Amino acid sequence: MPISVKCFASLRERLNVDKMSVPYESEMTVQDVWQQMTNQSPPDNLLCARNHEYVNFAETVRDGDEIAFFPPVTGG
Amino acid sequence: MPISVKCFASLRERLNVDKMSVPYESEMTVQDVWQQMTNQSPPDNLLCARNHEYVNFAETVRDGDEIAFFPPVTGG
Amino acid sequence: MKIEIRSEPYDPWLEISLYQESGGLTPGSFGACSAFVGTMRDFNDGSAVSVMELEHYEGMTEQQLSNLAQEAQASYGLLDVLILHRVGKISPNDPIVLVVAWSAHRAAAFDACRDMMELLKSKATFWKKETRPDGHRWVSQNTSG
Amino acid sequence: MKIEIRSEPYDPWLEISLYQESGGLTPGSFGACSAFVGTMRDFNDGSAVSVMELEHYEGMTEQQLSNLAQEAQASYGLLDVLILHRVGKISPNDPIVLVVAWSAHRAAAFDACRDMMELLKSKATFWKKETRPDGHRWVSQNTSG
Repeated sequence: MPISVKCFASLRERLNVDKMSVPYESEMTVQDVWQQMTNQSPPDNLLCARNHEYVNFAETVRDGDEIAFFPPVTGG
Repeated sequence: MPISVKCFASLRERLNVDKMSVPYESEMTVQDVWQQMTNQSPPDNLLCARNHEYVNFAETVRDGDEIAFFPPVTGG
Repeated sequence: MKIEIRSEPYDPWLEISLYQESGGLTPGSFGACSAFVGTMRDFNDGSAVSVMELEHYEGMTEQQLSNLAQEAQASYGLLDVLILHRVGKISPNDPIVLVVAWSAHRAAAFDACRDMMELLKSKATFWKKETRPDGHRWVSQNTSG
Repeated sequence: MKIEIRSEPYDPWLEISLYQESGGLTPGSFGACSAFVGTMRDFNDGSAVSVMELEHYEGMTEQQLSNLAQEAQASYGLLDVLILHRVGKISPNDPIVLVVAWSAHRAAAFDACRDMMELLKSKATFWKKETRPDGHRWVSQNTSG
């Protein structure tokens, strides 16, 4: 199964990506997912979640995970 | 004018005094007012107000003042 | 600003709604509202309580509430304040006290609402008398917050 | 406990009333209720704001709110918690967030309500986009409380 990637808010608009799939590779990290998607290093302030939990970019992903990228949150 | 004295809550019930008048004497303190009214020293925890402001027992009273005695407050 | 002592039951949430709609607060001006409601429980200090009488010092108490609201409004830059306090015969589940602070940002509203409640509990001249299965009892003191 | 994300306007005070009457909270059990309402202002960071869009991460956000409510309930011994959060297109003066904590005594209600709000502001996956006279702007970050 591929990795399912979601982007939110200003990032969604800037990349023009709401959701997309990235092929799973073994030993892949969240940062690898980002780089495969954008060909860039993660910008400052970029946040990420794996299966609805905040994680670091060094976190390993698993086949079928949902990875999300987003700017600082501004709710409430 | 006499001093007008009010008592509240458990103190009102114990002394059986809601309000009463105490004759004004020059240089009288709040403690003097209490002692004239009860012939006793003020108990621990007794609070007092002069004209709707908290004061100490050593506070001097003036002719026509309203003095109140009451136990610790328990509102809210 | 509204400060009131009531001898009849009231719905604190309806009171906030009505006050907000009454026009004193400019719509769009406030970003934060912190409200506290103190309600009569049917149990206190290890005993059932069936009814409570709340006494106050007419004149002094109103002045105290008004002063503490004005001081909070000035020191926290509040947009508005609402305080209601019940007196008389009170049943379990009846709201007793309502303290509300409106401000542009949340820290001021939270801080001011809590400060006003602590001042009210420690200084305002109200006294509670509980009716318990073994008789009446004046509550001896408020616990600190 | 009730946690809800709403795409329609709501009256926070009416929501509290309805929730209290809905039967989850035992009448007479709670002595304290602390409520916070965050409302959309018509002015932010020096500019008028005419409308706001609130986006969230469906699935993750609900889980976060539910987790933070459950953690607050456990650590403060709360009797109940209500959290509502608005999403979608929002107008000035519309309530955005409502956080309510019920407890036996006031310290727990105050502490928990504020803690939940700070966690929500700093962690929950919501994003605001403002419409200003000079165009749209994503709010870059929340100020700390």
